[in-house]
Amino acid sequence: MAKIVGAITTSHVPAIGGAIAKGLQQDPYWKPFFDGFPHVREWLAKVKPDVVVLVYNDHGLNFFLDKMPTFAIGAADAYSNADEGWGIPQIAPFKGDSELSWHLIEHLVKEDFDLVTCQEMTVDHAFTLPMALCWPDQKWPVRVVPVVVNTVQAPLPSAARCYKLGQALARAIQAWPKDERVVVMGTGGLSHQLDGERAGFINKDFDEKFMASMVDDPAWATKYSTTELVELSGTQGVELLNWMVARGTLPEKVRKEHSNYHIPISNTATGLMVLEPV
Amino acid sequence: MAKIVGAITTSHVPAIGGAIAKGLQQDPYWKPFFDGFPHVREWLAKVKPDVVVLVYNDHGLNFFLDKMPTFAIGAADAYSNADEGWGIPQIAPFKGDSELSWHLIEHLVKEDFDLVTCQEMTVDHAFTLPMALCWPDQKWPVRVVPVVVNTVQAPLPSAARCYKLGQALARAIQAWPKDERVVVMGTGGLSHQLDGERAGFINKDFDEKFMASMVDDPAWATKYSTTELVELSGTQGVELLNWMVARGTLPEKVRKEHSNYHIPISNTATGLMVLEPV
Amino acid sequence: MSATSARQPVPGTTIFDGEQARKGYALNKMCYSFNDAANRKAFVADEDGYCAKYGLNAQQREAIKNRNVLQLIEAGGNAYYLAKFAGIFGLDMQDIGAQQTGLTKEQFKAKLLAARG
Amino acid sequence: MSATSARQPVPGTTIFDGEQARKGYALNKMCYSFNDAANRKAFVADEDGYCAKYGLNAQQREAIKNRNVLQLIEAGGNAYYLAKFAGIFGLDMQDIGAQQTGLTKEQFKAKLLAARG
Ligand SMILES: [Fe+3]
Ligand SMILES: [Fe+3]
Repeated sequence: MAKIVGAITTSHVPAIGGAIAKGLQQDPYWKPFFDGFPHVREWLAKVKPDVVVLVYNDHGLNFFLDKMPTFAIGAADAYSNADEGWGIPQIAPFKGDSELSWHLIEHLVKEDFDLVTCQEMTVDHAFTLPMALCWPDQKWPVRVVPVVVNTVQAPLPSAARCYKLGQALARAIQAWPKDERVVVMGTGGLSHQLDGERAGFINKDFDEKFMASMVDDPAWATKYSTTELVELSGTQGVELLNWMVARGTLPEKVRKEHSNYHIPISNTATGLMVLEPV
Repeated sequence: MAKIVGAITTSHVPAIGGAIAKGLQQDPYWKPFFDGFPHVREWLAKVKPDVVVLVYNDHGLNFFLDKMPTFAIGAADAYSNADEGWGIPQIAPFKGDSELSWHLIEHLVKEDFDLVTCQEMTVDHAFTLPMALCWPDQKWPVRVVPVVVNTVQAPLPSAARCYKLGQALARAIQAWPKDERVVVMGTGGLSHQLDGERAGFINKDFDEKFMASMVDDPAWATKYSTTELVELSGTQGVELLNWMVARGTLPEKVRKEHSNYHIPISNTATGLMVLEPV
Repeated sequence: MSATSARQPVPGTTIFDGEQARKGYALNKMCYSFNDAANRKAFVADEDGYCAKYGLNAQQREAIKNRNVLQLIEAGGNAYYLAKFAGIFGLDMQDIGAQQTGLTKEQFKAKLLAARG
Repeated sequence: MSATSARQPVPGTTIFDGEQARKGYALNKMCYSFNDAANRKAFVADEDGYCAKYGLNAQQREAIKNRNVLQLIEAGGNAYYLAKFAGIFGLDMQDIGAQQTGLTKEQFKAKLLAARG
């Protein structure tokens, strides 16, 4: 049976892509952010995942408002990045695992998650950059299953619903009959707001509480409504919903293997965590 | 507050569109089917709906397998029919009610239905033909909200999930602050199978039991899995899921205002019911 | 019971599930394109070229060539998309039903009528 | 409390909900088209024609003309789609942040740094 060996949660700011392309990892502005990742790569080298289930939000590449899913899941054998409009350099394509995707879909629909299934899809920076941070050579040693959460257009799924999706995803992964090692990633956040007079809003206090809750009190954020999460973390800070899904795939008790927090990259407070089931 | 004045459930076979275009309503082949509808129109003239919420399945017009929703809902102010590939005559466009759509979306997402929202969408014969049967002049006296259920690609939502969607839809409609009268339609079925060596399968006994359950025992079909429903009603007979959603919007106790059943139109056993809340 | 029959327990019936959807994606995508009259015309004008453009595999290409619905289903085709292919040839659902059941159209119609009991 | 403030209770913040989505559909659809380099070029070549093609209303047209992010949000624009519009002019998120907050870019960067506490 498959085993979830841990979860990685990280920010996914588009500007990271530019910094990677320009080789700015040791530039003083970028160093505090990129320095969070060597430890993640050591951990990955140790836990040797076969598959990454990556939970993120699409920023208007694969989905538009004519067909805007609450939850979508990839069911393809390959996924490509594409032009998102600002010409950030494209990332190498990914190998999917459509058999595993359909296993997850069967399980999740049976548990009353009303998924959109995508036999063909492009993946945006929220998918590609976390992968490139984990494997800078972009020679992916894993197959991937993308899971997309609507953080773009209210009503968003509640934090509680996202946490439950993670729990169901864990049951589905654990029921996969192949003896494979799975890492779940959740990308986005932490506090940031791109739009409005409140642009530039960052809330270090909330981010610290949220990151602490990821270790000790995983359902903590479920007490907040979407509006409250926007107030606390900013209009794009709600991308932390992707972290909630990833956290839901782990048991109540976890060990924090690693974390990093830095203000700011672009307009964003960046967070990074590696959690292992105990 | 808005009020659900009743539900109409009916088959939606594409060939009906051809018969309407050719004026075959009194042709001996078609008469037993079309004769079911004058009573429906009298009922509609009496209950005078302002809005129709129409639950159906898309047959590959607006959705493809690259983005295949379990449940989708229209959020546009207009919906058009379009070429579905066999050149059946197109039906006049419909006036939507995006404000009501968003009210329903807010309510349903809060109740953990993971909807796809569609600010632009085409509606296929499963939407247009039932409307044309109810209002043959195609001068629609109602606004519409389309609700799409996946009956095309397994895993389908369970009959139980569909019934619950109907119940949540009822709560959402009843919370709409405008003093409007709503009819819910569910289209598709009854037993038929288009594909495979079993093509032409029809199960009158099951259809009769199912239609009886719509009156007296609305959750009856929820005891069957999708596979069992395929076995009992055919690969396309599972379109009865749309009937389950419509039935879920009515209270446990209903009065059967009208029904009709006829074998066959094209390859399909056609059913028609008008139900009123008691 | 084999894995296939556990998954597909209804005789004479292929439920269009993930395994079928994976197998048939290119074929169904081509059939979906037939919503557009210009695409139907392009297919008729150059069937080989059109099938190649959608990347049909040999089994799918053969089934399309044969206009054989059972083969198309075997190759991953979904009934709702295949109907758009059948539409190009003016076939109705009873033609398709007859073809799949090895009956004449009249026999197939009689079979449907017999369901009245 | 007005209906609007009940719906939008966070100061300086417009949550992109159904009401915004309805208002901004044409604008967001145009911005979504800017994923494609050819469309970005077409916009630059003929801004009026491109906006007309997407059916922008007067308020949206004016906001696009002014490259004014607050006006674009007021007109129903969504941050993620508007970012693609901003990309045409090589604006980054800090340029956009500065514009919306009435700060210079340096001041805006300082504001972000101050969040370190
Ligand atoms: Fe983001
Ligand atoms: Fe149908």
